[in-house]
Amino acid sequence: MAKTPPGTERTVARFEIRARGYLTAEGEPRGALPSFAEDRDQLVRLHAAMTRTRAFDQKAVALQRTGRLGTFASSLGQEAVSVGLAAAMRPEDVLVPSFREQGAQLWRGVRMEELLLYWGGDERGSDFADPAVRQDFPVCVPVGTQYPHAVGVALAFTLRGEARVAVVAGGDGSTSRGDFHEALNMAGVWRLPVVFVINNNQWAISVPLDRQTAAQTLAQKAIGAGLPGEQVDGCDVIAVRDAVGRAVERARAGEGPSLIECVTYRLSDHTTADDATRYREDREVSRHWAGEPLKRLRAHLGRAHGWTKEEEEELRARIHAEVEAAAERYLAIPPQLAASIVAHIHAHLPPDLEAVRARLAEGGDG
Amino acid sequence: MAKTPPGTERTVARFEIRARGYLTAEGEPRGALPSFAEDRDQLVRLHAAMTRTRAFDQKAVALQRTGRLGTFASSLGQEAVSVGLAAAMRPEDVLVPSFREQGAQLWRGVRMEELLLYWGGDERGSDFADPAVRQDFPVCVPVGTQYPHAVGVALAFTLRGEARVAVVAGGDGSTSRGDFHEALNMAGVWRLPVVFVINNNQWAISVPLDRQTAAQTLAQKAIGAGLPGEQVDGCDVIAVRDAVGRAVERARAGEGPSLIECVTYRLSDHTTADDATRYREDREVSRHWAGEPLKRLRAHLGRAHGWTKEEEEELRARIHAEVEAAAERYLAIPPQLAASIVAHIHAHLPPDLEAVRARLAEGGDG
Amino acid sequence: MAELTLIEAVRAALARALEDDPSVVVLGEDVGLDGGVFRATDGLWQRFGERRVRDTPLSEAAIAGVAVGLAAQGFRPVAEIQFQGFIHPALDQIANHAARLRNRTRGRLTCPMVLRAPYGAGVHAPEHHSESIEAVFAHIPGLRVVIPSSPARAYGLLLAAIRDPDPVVFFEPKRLYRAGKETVTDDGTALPLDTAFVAREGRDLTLVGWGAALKECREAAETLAGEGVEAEIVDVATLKPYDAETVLGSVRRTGRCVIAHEAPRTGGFGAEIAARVAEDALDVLRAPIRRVTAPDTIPPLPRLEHLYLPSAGQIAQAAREVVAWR
Amino acid sequence: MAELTLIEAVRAALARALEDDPSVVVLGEDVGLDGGVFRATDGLWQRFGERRVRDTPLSEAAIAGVAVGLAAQGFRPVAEIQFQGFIHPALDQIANHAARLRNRTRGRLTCPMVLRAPYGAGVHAPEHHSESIEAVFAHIPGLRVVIPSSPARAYGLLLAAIRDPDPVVFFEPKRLYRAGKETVTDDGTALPLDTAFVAREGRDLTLVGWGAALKECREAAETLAGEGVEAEIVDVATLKPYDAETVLGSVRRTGRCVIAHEAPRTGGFGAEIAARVAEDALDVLRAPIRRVTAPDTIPPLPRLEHLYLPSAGQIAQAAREVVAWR
Ligand SMILES: Cc1ncc(C[n+]2csc(CCOP(=O)(O)OP(=O)(O)O)c2C)c(N)n1
Ligand SMILES: Cc1ncc(C[n+]2csc(CCOP(=O)(O)OP(=O)(O)O)c2C)c(N)n1
Ligand SMILES: [Mg+2]
Ligand SMILES: [Mg+2]
Repeated sequence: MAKTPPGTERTVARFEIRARGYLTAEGEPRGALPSFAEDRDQLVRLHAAMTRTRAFDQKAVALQRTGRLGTFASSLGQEAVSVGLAAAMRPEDVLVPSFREQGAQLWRGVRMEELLLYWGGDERGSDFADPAVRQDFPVCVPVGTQYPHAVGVALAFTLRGEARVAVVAGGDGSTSRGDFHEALNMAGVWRLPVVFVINNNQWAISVPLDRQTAAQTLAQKAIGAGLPGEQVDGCDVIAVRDAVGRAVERARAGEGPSLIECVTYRLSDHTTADDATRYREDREVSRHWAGEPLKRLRAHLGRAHGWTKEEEEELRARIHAEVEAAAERYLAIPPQLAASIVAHIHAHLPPDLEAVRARLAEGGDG
Repeated sequence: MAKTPPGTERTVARFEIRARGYLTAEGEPRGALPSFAEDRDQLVRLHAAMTRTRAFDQKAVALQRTGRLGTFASSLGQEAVSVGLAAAMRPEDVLVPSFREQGAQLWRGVRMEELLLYWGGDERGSDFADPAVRQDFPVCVPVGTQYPHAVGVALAFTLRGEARVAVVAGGDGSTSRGDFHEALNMAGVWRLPVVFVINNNQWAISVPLDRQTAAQTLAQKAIGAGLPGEQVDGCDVIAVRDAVGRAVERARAGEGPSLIECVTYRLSDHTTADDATRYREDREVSRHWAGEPLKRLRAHLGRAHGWTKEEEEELRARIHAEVEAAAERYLAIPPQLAASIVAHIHAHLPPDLEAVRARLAEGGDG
Repeated sequence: MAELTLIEAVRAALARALEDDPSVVVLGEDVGLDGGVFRATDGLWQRFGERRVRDTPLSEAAIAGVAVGLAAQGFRPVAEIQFQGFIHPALDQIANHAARLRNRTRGRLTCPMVLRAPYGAGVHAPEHHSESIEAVFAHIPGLRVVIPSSPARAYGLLLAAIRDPDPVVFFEPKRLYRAGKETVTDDGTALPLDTAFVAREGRDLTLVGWGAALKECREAAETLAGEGVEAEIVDVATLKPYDAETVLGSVRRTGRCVIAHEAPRTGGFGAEIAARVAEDALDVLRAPIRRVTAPDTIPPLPRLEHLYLPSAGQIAQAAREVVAWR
Repeated sequence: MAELTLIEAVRAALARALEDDPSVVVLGEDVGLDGGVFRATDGLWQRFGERRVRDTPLSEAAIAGVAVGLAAQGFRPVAEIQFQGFIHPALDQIANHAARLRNRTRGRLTCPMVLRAPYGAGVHAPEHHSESIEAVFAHIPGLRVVIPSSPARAYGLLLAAIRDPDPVVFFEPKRLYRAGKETVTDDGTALPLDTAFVAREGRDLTLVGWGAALKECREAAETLAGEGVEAEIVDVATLKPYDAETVLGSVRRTGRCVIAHEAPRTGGFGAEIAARVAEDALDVLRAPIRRVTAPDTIPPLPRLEHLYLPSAGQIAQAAREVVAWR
């Protein structure tokens, strides 16, 4: 029986979704900034990371267009999400990405040539070399399946009594997948240190947000699991860094999971295999260029911290060189051994596969 | 870019969950009743249906205990949910039940002996004879998988331009399944005429609600899909009938799907295969007997409508006879043909299965 | 009559079905305005409207489950799963509901739905885009499993699948989507859903395959012909129900059987074919049955996927071995 | 040393693993205070606490997916799926993640998890509670599939599964949970995870089976022995990796092979076994291979499930036929 007090109707729960943003599309502060954002160095680091992410994406697309990379998913216009969330994490935290968080992966220590190797069709790209990221999950292609992994990682932290946090990212489309809700709910029941970051870039390939869900916000998807949900301007790296930072530290303090919806726009095609002109208006895309995250932070840096044209050019040149060098290294990586197609499928290969391995190692076919 | 107006923070969405209940645990009206509930006949019909459901459950359990029925899930204490939701539907609507909605099935026209046949281990029990229920779905055992079916049924209604509604039911545990959320969300996007009714009986076998979800209410699980969610006292059949009725008529009018959480308590074991004393206190169970739905409505009927002891006894005797007669019919049903184990698997049996069918029809084994 | 690629044939069949039967509804991710990521539904949204050609949210379980509900109401949903590698979330609805609804209700409710998905490796696709798990579906009672190997087969079999009164999974060899054209008469003629096709006649051995692997089977047969070995090729286009008779008939003539498939060996559908031959045609077998398959591993990322896919060379070599046996 | 039922042996192995290895975590629906619907985890919650013996929400996909995350972090989750019929929602996580994590990351992250589930018919269970879909899992590269047929096997194989560095699905024949006792030494000794067992020696034919079907194989062998026919029984306890050698060795001795399983015939794991024999031991086969299986249909509700399950009589009859062949 419900414990309904006298009166036939009453309110038993109230929720509200708050949205934050610190910089306008023009890079003007809307009000007081979070304290980290008063620090020029920190802002420069964020700016550099976003610039680096964009340069990396451009190079990757160029490599794909010239037949030297496979299908690739650019994060154009959404760099603030992946950079902001990574900046909010500690090295010992674990990132569970989807396939558009190269900004976060690079920030944390995944190497450019590793990402290129992966998208270039070589599994070694997911065998990250840097010890700082060896516990991070690789790119996740089946949409939404990454969420439960992060819950498991967070459970591991809790069981070991470690003050670490799992951060998992995904797109607006991924919030329609059952795995997302099952993961949110389980994280809620167990109050685990996990932060769910949604990059709401308005599109899931050709499906626009209003055909994806009738919910006004994606942040409110947290409510059904009893978690706090919050919306931020995902083109404002300060807002992302701030919101994810608060969520991560809440989680670390044992106060449980939460969800951050970052409102962005996918300025590129879905992937290099997609042609977005089939389903959306150029006008819509152009309109969204106005608030894109790099320009916005740069404007603020210039106005508030005297970031100069020279500094900007120096940064771009440095990053250009870095990306080119990484691409060179990528292209120079010798092919995987043929036998590698079976060598890693079990720790101990059964006789059949051992025979295949041996045959491949001798240069025969599988 | 988010369309964030000046100011770093603002509220972008607000929700509240309202709860309703008309009768107290003692059957006292808390306030004005919905108009149907002023009608003695309607209340008597609801009372009779709940009494019938309870008698049916008791008989089924007795049959199970004496080896004449398989595992059975009683709806003890939750009769108001299934009776209330069925009473809110029109015959041409479609019911998509889980496995504890015998009250709704019986109301709509499924025969007692059919339900017994099903739980007795014979597929013919799901081949409902009454034309009024031939479009209703059979019992659904894989928890949560029924929700998308109702969305599909509702889509069919919409495509045909029919003013019909699909009503789907499930338990608190089922709200943790991905299918539930995918179905809610799809129904929301397409604004389909479907009503989700959750019987929150506080337990999923041995898992209590607070280990099932961190959400304060199950009604709020609608929010993430952009649907209205509402909580009712699920031991108050007037409240269930009222809330589902409003939801069904909203859906019929093209105003889209909604979710009703009915707060009840599972007074019985999970099924006849379960022993709830292993995991919950008798005290807790006893406490919940106080507000059970039959006594409650009966008390109100007596006080407000002069329902007499004689009427009650006459009703019980009639239902007793009905249930006994149904059980007799059930027990007298001749066994299914052996060949039936393959005969219905395809419309056109392939040669292999045709051979098995022929062998079985001749009395051989499969 | 037109020369169509396989993907065009799929589209022609979908258009024909939508045109002929108002109960046909196409649904899936990106099947609307975008026309599907492979363009299988290109133009259908424009022609038949968004009610009948319907973009869904990103929810494979619900796509399948909603199709069950639609089908139970007498519609004929044709749902697209964008890649076979993403069909797993739909398996519960397929195995526990779609394939059972008729049996569970003794025919009261039925489930005439089709689930289409591109399958297979060899197109340099990203991770999880190269799966070939038809065997999983062929083991599910109540389901039909169809895999076309050419434009004409795709057209006729898809129409048959849509018209079938029971659920069908229809896996399209994406490697062949644009690999060549074939004359397709778009006159609404369906092909039988329970018949394997003899794709090439030959006396010396029987090569059994389906879908994309038919390409390598044909190439192998050409090579072998140059060596004086005539391979008969059986295209098992309908894995379930499996047309054992056509394969057995061929093996009875040739006495030798080689089976080729893209899926990993263990538990692939080749095992079923081999088992049936070993049960029913052992007396005529003049050599061991050979399976030429992918090894028991995950489809590699693009750079090494050529080592994974069974090649025409491997098939020809297996054929030579069985022909030379003893 | 104790006389244990199969379910008690499962429990003993779980307790032993929890005791010996702090990284072992048991999770699933009702595995805590309730001790599991079959009592596999009875008393473990009390003994090891709710952190290590953990009731989950009703979310099979997340149970599997959370186990992947735990395992990647070095834990050894042992997750229970309440019945095999409800494992489908977990398949995506099993096939697309658990089984691939090592390969995808070239060994950087691994997935030492176990998914346990009771399988099979014959206990008069409700709908969807009688499935036997081991073949689906045996086709997934990177996964191990284990099915014990006795208490001692259950104990030793479950320990081995938990200690294995890769993901294992462990299907328990619920029909045998309390069907008999066997001496089990609870000393932490694991059995090999890649070895089929010869459960009975015999010269005249090889009977191959696993799990609950071993019971009918044994009964059939007894009957046959009374007729002067000695059947060798091979218990394929580890379907994947499949120990072909033990089966082939036996068939080479007997020249005849009958395979029995509860799963529907088409695409069942019996097909793989038959295919391997037909590939590698054709020359010694003195009779066609026979499979005795359930027909290609859904497990019937209790009243007719006896017609579905392969019986000892059917197995014996198939054995007589192959022995009398020609
Ligand atoms: C389960 C699954 N279904 C379908 C796909 C194909 N697919 C890849 S990305 C994508 C859209 C994802 O949209 P969203 O989650 O918004 O992420 P975004 O690509 O916008 O970053 C789809 C349908 C997939 N990878 N996985
Ligand atoms: C997918 C699935 N997982 C597990 C089960 C086993 N099972 C049957 S009922 C049940 C609990 C259901 O709880 P709830 O949804 O609250 O419904 P209730 O039984 O309380 O009415 C479980 C775990 C199942 N039938 N289906
Ligand atoms: Mg998106
Ligand atoms: Mg419940």
